[in-house]
Amino acid sequence: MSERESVRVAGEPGSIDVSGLPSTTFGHRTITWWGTIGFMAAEGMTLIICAVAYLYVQRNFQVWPPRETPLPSLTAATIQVLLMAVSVPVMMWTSRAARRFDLGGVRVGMLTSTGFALAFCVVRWFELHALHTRWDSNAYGSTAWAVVFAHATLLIAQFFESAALSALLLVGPVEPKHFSDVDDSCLYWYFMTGAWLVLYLLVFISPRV
Amino acid sequence: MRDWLQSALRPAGPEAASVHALWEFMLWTSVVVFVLVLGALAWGTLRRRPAGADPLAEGGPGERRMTGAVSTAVGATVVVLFVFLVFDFSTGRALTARREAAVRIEVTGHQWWWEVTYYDSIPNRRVTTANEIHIPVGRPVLIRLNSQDVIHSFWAPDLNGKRDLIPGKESSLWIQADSPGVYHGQCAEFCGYQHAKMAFLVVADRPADFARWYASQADTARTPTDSLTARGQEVFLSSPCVMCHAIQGTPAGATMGPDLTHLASRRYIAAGSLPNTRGNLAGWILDAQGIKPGAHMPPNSLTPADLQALLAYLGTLK
Amino acid sequence: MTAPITADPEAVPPEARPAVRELHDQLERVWSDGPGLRGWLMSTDHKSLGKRYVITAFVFFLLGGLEAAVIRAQLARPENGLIGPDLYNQLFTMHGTTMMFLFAVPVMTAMSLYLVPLMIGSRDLAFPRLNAYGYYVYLLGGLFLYTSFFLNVGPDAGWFAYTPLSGPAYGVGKRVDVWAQTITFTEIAGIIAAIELIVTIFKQRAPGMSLNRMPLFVWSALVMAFMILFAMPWVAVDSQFLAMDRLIGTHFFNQAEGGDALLWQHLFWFFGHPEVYIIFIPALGFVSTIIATFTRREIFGYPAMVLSLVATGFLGFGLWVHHMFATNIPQMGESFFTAASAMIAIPTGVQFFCWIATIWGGRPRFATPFLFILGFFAVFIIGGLSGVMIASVPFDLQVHDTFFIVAHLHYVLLGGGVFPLFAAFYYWFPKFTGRRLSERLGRWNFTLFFIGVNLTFFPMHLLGLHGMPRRVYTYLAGTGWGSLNLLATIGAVTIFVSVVIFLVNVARTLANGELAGDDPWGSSSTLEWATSSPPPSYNFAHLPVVEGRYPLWSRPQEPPVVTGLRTDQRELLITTVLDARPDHRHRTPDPTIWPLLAALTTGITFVALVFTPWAIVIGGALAIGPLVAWGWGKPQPGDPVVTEGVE
Amino acid sequence: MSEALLPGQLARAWSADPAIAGPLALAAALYARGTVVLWARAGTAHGLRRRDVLAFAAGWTVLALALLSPLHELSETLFSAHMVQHELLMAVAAPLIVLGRPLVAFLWSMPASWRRRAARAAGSGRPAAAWRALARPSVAWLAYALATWGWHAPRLYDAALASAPIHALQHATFLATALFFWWALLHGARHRYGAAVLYLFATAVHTTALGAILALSARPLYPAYASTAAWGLSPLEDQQLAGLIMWVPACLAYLVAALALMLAWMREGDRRLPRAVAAPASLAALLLVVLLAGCDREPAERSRRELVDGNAERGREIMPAYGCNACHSIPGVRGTDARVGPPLAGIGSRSFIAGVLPNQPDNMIRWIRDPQAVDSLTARPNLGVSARDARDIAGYLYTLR
Repeated sequence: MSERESVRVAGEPGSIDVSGLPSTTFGHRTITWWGTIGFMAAEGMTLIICAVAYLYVQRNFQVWPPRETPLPSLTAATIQVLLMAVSVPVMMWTSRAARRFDLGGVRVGMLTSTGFALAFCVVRWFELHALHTRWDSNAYGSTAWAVVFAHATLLIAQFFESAALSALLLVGPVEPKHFSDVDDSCLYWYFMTGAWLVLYLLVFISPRV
Repeated sequence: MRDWLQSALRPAGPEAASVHALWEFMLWTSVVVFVLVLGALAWGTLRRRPAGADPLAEGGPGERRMTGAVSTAVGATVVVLFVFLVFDFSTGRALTARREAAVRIEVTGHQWWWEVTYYDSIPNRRVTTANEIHIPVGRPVLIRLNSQDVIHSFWAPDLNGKRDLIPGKESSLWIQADSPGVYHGQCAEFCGYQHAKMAFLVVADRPADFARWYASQADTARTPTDSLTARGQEVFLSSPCVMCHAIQGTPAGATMGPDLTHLASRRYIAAGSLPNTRGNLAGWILDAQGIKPGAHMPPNSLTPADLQALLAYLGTLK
Repeated sequence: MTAPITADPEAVPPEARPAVRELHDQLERVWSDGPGLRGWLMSTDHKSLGKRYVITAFVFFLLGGLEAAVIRAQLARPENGLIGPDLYNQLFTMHGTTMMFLFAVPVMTAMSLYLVPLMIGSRDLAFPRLNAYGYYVYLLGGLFLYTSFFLNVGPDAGWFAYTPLSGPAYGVGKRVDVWAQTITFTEIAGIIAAIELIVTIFKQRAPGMSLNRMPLFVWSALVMAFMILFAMPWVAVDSQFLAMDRLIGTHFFNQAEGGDALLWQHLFWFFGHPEVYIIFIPALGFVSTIIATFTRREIFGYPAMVLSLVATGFLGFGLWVHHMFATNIPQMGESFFTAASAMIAIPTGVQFFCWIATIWGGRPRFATPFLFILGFFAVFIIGGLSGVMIASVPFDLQVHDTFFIVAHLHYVLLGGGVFPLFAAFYYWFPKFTGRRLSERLGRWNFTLFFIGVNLTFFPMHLLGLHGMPRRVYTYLAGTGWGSLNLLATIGAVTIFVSVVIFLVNVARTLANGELAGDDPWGSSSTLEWATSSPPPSYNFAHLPVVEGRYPLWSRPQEPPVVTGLRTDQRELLITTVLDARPDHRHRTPDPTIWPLLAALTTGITFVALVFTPWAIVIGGALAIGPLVAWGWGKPQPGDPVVTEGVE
Repeated sequence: MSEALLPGQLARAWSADPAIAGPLALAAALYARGTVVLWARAGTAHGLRRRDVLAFAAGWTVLALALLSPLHELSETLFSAHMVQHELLMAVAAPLIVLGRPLVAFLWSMPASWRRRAARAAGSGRPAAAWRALARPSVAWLAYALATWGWHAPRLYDAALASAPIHALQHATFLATALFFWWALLHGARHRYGAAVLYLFATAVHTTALGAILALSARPLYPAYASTAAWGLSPLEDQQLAGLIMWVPACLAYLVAALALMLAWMREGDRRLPRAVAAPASLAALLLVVLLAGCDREPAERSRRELVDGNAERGREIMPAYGCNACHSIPGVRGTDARVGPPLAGIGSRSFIAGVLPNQPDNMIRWIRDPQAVDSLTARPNLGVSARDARDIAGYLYTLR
């Protein structure tokens, strides 16, 4: 409220002076938040399309997964889900630290997130093995790999983003806008983990139902 | 009026006729809509305007009249679309009504020719031919469609619309011809190099003619009766021809290319692209690539004498 | 002191001129591209890049047109031997791919990227560096496709690349791989443009420009951007599936291993149908803008127009199956799909009737842009009516994949895309360059184009009905198709001449055309005409404050403006989504070379992906450098820096 | 699993299952009583507009037809009929009922003391906070999507068909998530019309995907629907029809709702502008007259018109004279730290006045002038505010958002 009140009326009727407006804000007021949402929409569509392919080719199989292909193992994928569940509160805490301009807090938060993202990537390796099929075995293998691998690109991208942001926050110079970047990174994190929950249900659980 | 080889506007069977009726309705409706809309546009553009009126002024009775006019036009659009849907729906039902098939034919698409097999409950009465489909006049015929390689589309516009041949997914289509004649058709889905030269014929015969044709096709090939044709058969069987083609009644039984058992009875060779004459056949055997680049038929080098004998032999395969 | 929107010293009283000149110099120092080739390569200005984008897309239009000319020459008479099936198949694939992926969508996004910030009263797009990256990725994609074509590795499986013809078993060589990767390039560029436009339109409108006051072109750019965002990933993923089937042996489309050839078609057309509206909807925006200017009347039924745009965008996603009527879709579905397809005629009809009402109530002026709009009406209605016809399944099964469809789609795309686009070129050319195109040549351009389009494509309706399939490199003399084809070829020559006249017009105008002035049409309503022609690097000396839907028509003597944005660094004003209240000031980054370098590494990756899957790893490693450098940036003097603790 | 229903038995297949008819009748009775009480208190068509009542009546009728008509029996035999039933519940009845603002009516159907207690419980403390956290469009969207997809898993669907309690649970889940979804879009997400349009689009996309999967499947997925022959359909055709119903007509319902919200969004922008130019929305209103009936959730146009002559500045100045600030803290009015009555910050965007009246200008003026007429037990005194003063005060209060 207070910033908005600082929009003053200038000389001419209707003219406004914006020099009192802030230059760093958070959340949906910023354009980077909207840009992040845009990329999330495009990447979310990508994941949906992989899921659609997975569901579509089922029509060509009598049993799913196909004969002589075991069900995917649950251990690695479930560990991944739990790991992600643990990471979300950390990122919520980081987001709050960013909004307080707490440099120490966001440093800790982003370093932790780098560690989490790296762990996700490592567990993802085991998840791919846990599918018990190969991308070139049959259409089941191709589509299941497509779903899991498409989501892996999100994890890898997030790892590099977290690592780069951590380095920037440690080395500097740190500008106020970087706190907003950290906040947006947290938003992306929620999307990434939420998307995996749905895909986990699809690839690892739905063949069992 | 031009003499078209094949045309959707010259229906020769009930299926094509019902689509043609739908087309005429849509055409005249569209003409009326087009004239009305462009007429309104022309009137709105060219009409005299009162001098000095301020075009930026909004509201007023003119605005209300326009609202009425635009709403009426939108309402009319909805009504026209509804009538269109009703007509379309009844046409669609007519086309898919279940019937008793007089003949069942399996058509398999290949790059770039059509394999045609007549279904019969007695296996050795099944007939295989290529690129030329005979049907009895006035009887519904069920065509079952499949493909060996890529997607093709079966289309004889005088008889019915088209249907895709998708590998591994069988589909079907009804055709019926009301009068005897030869109807041309063509592949309508881009299928590679020689998509342009993948035509076929549908020959509608009187029932007696059809029965006679069918009986002759069910026979094996004639055995050579003179030395020239005997030599021709020998050439055929000792050349690469046997790698791809079959002639029933001889050891040649490959199924890569069209079955040649009754080659001489067909009107065209090379999937509708060449009339079946001795000269065309010779050129086709020697250098198919010159006529239909990319076709799977390789060039063959034969001595002149062998070629004559082969042509003579193939000419006997009625 | 008076605060002008333009920085034209002539426009203010003499005593204020030195101050205005000083403001102009200051803003120019901060916002201009920088000198020389370096400045040119580093540019992130939406106008510089927008112009490059438009010109590049237009070059591809010419190339695609030349391909079409060769196709028409080959088909001019039966059994013509000008080119063989191999080159022919490459040519029509290149023509389709070029026109759809390298011309139609990019030119529409390019026009939007140039015009939207000016129309909504902002200084630049939301993410200028990303915009530069998007343009270079698009350029590299086009160069890649054409290099391959000239090396005789041009794609030959059609712009739709149906499997299995395009799959590993039948699409031999690297041709289809080239196509698949080109698609990925252009999709990335398209999605980036979409995000730019959505964020810019939502967050950077001038104070007072609530959603309800947005120019209709901005609305159409917004709807287009949303459609791109939701449609383009489909074809990008689809083409990647295809590339993987070909490169690493996956089985997405391999029926033998449980894949499905129809999956390709579903995914492709889920994109392919909205694609048509992605081209068509911004063109509707051009039409509304130009009609308002040349009738001097506000567009009748603004809310209905906006809702129609949104409804069209919505419905565009529900119709993809009507491209697949011949593939044995469930018989049950036919009437549903027909009804859904026909329904799109309703929002289109609403817009047409509103435009006619607008013209009826206004005072038309027959300048070249308006002529092209009238041409749009005549040509597009034919395409729209034949579109309703082919929504009918029984009729579509007769004309599907014939020249009837070729006629229909060209009537729709030329009528609904290219006619409005030519109108837009003529209309905004003075804004782009400061000079006006010749009206005399413009009339010739229009007349020949109108005649040429109808001469070329109208006979094709008949050809299709008389049984001529698409994508055939030749036909027999006995088919009876010769004379209509000859007529179509003559029409193509006419179009060619018309486009040459356009090029001459552009060349002559650039050399010594009539100077335009800020607002050459005298009755424009949107904000881009409030600044000089061509606009200065910073667009507006002071951002305008908007008080109505047609801000230039209701402008007081001294229009209200925004003051207080910094002039010593690049700053944008961010406003709220709904009612455009000023919210905060955003420091936007300076020009840089990194987007270009990042685009190059992306390009290397995609090209290498044709040969090896390891390209992802190599390309990823290469890209890290430019991407980090792009984001890192060092603060300029005057930027706040945070040390330990609170700000 | 019951016997297959034959075409000849259709007309007699009405159901009067008390477990369904009872709650339906109760809902209708409560709504009717609430409307009567409210209108008696606040004046006819106040608090609940006529279009609200119409929307509820229409939604209730559709719901009753879907659950009690032969469609219900048929849905045990035909998958497509079952799909029609579900879409009627989720895409037709649910939005109409939500438009009817049933909570307002139900609240008014209670005795006065319950009403106050319910309003207090809903308006404060933990439950309210939890509800606010949960009642987001994103959560509602997800719940709706999960219910739609989850129940179509063949095993769950077959379980529902085999057992009446599971079937009831299925319908309850569908109706509840649908009501939640539409409530979050139409009432919950105040000032988030744009997001609501996108959520509707996303819903249309995912239901299209599910419908397409059903319509294009190569084999029947639900073995329970095996005896469809009497209706001229093979089980596969029946399934195709069901998929198509979910695909095309149901998505049109989302489209209509999205367009209505879009229009409301645009109008909202104007309403919030200080110097708004009236939009000639007549044509759109004409085209959309059907879908707009009841969609105009805040009477935005009317409230603005009525408040134009409410002089907000004067309202602010006269409030101390009436002593408003003796009990309420009012932003912009000096010396108001009182905690007797609720603070008035943000009153312009609250849903209810005095916990009972929908926050609409005429209600606000009524409450300012004669509180006891609204709620006989209220402690707020009648201050004898003149009509003009009440309008001006309301004008000022509506600036407090």
